[in-house]
Amino acid sequence: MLLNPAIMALLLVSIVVCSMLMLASGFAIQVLRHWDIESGSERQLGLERRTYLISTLLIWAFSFELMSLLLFIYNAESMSGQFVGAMCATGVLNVNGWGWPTLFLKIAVFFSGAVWLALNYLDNQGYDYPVVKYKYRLLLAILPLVVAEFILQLLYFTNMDPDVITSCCGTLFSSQAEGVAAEVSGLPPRNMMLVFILIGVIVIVSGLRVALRVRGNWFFALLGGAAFVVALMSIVSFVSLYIYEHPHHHCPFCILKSGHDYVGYILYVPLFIAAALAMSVGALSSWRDKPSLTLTVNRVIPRLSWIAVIFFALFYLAAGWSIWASNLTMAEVW
Amino acid sequence: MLIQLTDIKKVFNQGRPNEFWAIQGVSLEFEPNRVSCLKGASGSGKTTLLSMIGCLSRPTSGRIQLGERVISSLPERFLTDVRRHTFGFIFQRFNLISGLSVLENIMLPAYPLGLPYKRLVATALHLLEQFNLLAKADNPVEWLSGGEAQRVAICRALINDPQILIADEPTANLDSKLSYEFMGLIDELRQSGKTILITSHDPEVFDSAVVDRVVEMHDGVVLT
Amino acid sequence: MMWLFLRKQKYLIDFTLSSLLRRKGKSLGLLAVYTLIVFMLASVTLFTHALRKEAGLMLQASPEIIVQRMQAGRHALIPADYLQRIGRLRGVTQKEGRLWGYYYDPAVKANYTIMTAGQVAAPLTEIIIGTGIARARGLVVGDYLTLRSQNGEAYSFEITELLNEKSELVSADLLLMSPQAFRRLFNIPEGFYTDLVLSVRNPREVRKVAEKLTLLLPDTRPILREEVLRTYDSVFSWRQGILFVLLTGSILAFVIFAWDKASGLSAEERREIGILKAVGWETADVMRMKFWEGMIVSLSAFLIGYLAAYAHVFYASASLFEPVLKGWAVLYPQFRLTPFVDGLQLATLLFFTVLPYIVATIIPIWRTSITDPDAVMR
Amino acid sequence: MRKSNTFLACVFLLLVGCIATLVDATHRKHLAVSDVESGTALVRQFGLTDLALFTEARYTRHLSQSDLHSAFQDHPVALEHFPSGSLLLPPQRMQ
Repeated sequence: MLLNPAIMALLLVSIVVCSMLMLASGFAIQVLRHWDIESGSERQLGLERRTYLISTLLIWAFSFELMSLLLFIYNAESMSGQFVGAMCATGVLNVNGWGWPTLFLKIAVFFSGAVWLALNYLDNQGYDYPVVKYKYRLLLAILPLVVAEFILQLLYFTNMDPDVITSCCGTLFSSQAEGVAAEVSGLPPRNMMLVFILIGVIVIVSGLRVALRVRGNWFFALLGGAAFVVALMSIVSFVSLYIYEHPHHHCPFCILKSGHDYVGYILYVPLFIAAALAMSVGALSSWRDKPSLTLTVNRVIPRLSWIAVIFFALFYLAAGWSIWASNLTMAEVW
Repeated sequence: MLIQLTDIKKVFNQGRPNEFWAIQGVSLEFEPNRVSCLKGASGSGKTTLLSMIGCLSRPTSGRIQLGERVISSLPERFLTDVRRHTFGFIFQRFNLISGLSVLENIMLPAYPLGLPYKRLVATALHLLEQFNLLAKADNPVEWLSGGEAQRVAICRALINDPQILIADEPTANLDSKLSYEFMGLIDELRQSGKTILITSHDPEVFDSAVVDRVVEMHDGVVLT
Repeated sequence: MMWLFLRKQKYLIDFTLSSLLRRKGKSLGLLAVYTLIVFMLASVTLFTHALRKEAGLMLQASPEIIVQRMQAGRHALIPADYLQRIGRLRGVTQKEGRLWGYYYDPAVKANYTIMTAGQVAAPLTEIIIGTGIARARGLVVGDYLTLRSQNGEAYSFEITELLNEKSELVSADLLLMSPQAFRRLFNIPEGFYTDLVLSVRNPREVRKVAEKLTLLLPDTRPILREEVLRTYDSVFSWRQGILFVLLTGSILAFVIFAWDKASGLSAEERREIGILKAVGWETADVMRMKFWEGMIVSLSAFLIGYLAAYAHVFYASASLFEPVLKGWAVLYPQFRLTPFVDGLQLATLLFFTVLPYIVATIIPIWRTSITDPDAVMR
Repeated sequence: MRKSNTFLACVFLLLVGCIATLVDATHRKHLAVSDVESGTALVRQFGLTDLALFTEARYTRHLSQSDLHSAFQDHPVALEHFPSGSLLLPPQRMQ
């Protein structure tokens, strides 16, 4: 399956991102070992100049990574015709055991990248590079994620055997099936809906608290992450049912198609942005005590949380609207 | 803005066989609103010293204080910010960028500040008018004569309205008449409230009545 | 805040354009090569994707199951009583025998595909032909076409109809005649067919039917419609892939070119960067400026290349590819592809063209940007 | 005119062109419905299985129907004698 152009593009991106991160990590290790902001020596000057390269490399790497997440899903969608019984992206991801882990890793890399870029921005605002060591240690921690993603993706694509009968979303998500995805769709929609609404209200309230008072930043960051997970589970468990107007169609990807007015984008884009911003708020808030950063942190955090709150609100409105506008009534099913 | 240098040292190629101490412990003070001249043979370290004052490079050790602010330990990222708001530079060979028009050359230092375009153009045209160059605004800089290029370079140095002007061997490529004119312009700038630092080994400059103070350097140390 | 950012970028674009225009020859050369590469890749992508979609749509209507008899590993005629032997399989709604084959016409050195149709008025003398054959032989309705039979006799057929030219992609080389004429021409006895066709209404039962068939008739092989569709799907993406691999060479050459251009700065350019930094540009500003340089080139190349490819594939019928696809074939369908453009194609294209360029220039750009600001004073 | 404005205007025009291709694609898809339908009708009527793109040899013409022992087809992935064959992968089950 390696000769499919989209697959080649995805592998190319992975290789490029991996090598960019390795290069950056190599530099990061040198920075960690020799960094001395007080010194005016040529080595220190060289290291400071390296930080520009590392930042640029990573900004690009993470934006490529974001695009590859989209491409990965598009590609899964478009390959559904080449597998027996795979009617949509879900079926293609199920072709072998590596599909879902790759997707999850890509999402993880997206969020860690967002947090890293936020830290990088912060670091560039302080005249004594206060976050520099922390930031590069974090980079070293992200590297294995990216490498793992590359390996899993490679395994996923090389182990694709177009003749394997894979389950389409219809059978995969029926409540009898096994596996994570099936368990999610088997969750009782009524309880799921309660949790969904509850966490929505809490996350928005706590976001507003951060935005207005700069209080409870970490709480907001954690809630943002939790809200993200709950939102994904809810989309599989009940939101998608309302969009498809079909009581057993749980697929989280088909809502991205034109047949459903691309409503998936209105759900996913705000959700991802909001969650990434909420997590960044948490990462930034721990640097408030650095004298060179207090000003920046106090200026940036409310701004980020406002945007996060707005996007969370957008997501919940979009989800609420698609449920409200749906012709599906779940009364008999529940 | 008072400029204070305390025990400045600068070394190139540290730890290598061709290690070279360009500045070996200089302590100086420059008063605001004066014209000071660093005098000395080439290789005496005057340009290196000037580039450290002008935030173009960082001393290996020592302390540079600009008004209230210590700038000697700032990383390049922040030095640049100080530099573009505080200093204007006039270089030996004018260093205009060929291929760009006079107007574009003058506006260059302001590009990273992101001022509204109309305001920036107005400022630049005002400066050109002041230096009698308005007619040349859209010409490419290659067409300029030496004296005109010099004046364009001054306009460029002034575009961000800096407090301190730094001129490195400004008269090296000018004949004596133009050098004299240049010193006249410097005088005008001083009167408008600028602090001016010049390096030169041209008597036309350091013997000029415009210069308030001459500091002589030799082999990286101050003689007087 | 946002306006400030946008204004900064506009200034950087101003400067970049000035410096690109100053080196017109070099920049235009780069742009031309880049555009050409995008054009080639985009043409391949758009063409194969549209072909794949079109094939998928049209062949959606082809028979669910075709049963071929294999004899010593070769396709052989299938006796009509196999239809009885199949009997009543659950899910099979219709079953019939087909007669079809190839006819090599030495006059134009072309292979025709001969199929049988029931509705010819005068069975032994009339045929319907596809527009490809009509074009190759210069035939119109009312003309006669003579075919030599298996035992050497010549039969003349009157052309009563041409197949709809809109369907040329599937019918260019078709020649339709009655079953009687077909049997006479190829000397095929009654009671034999070329293959059998089964209709299965419920798509979920197709595989089960096929499994039962292989047990019931061990000397046959069933070909399923979904297999055919899947094959075409992968054939076209495979073909697209192989062309991409072939074009990788040119992409690599281009990347090396871009790398070389970005890293081999002339003394003049180096001095310029030095001046910019001395007059107050920060390293990041210089990098952003250089980034815009890449952006201007790659964005223009991508958009122009894509538009040109679109025009080429969907308005000029991919005329550059025709010789390749045509190969040695005499009958080549004339078709205008229906445009199918989707985000995946564009994103893939973007990854193949813009990404290598960006990656190749990051390090050279950084190297340039860290020029010492006091370099101009030395 | 300021250079950046000229450039942005050009990019804007090109982008409009790109969006126009998408509009054009949808438009022509609607126009082509009848064409595709006439093709589909033919396919349904005669049970066609392949596109008439490669007609130089029997097995390239009916790719899905060809058997293992067609002329010159020594090896399923052998490089083809026909130009079009070099572009086509043999059918899946023959590999």
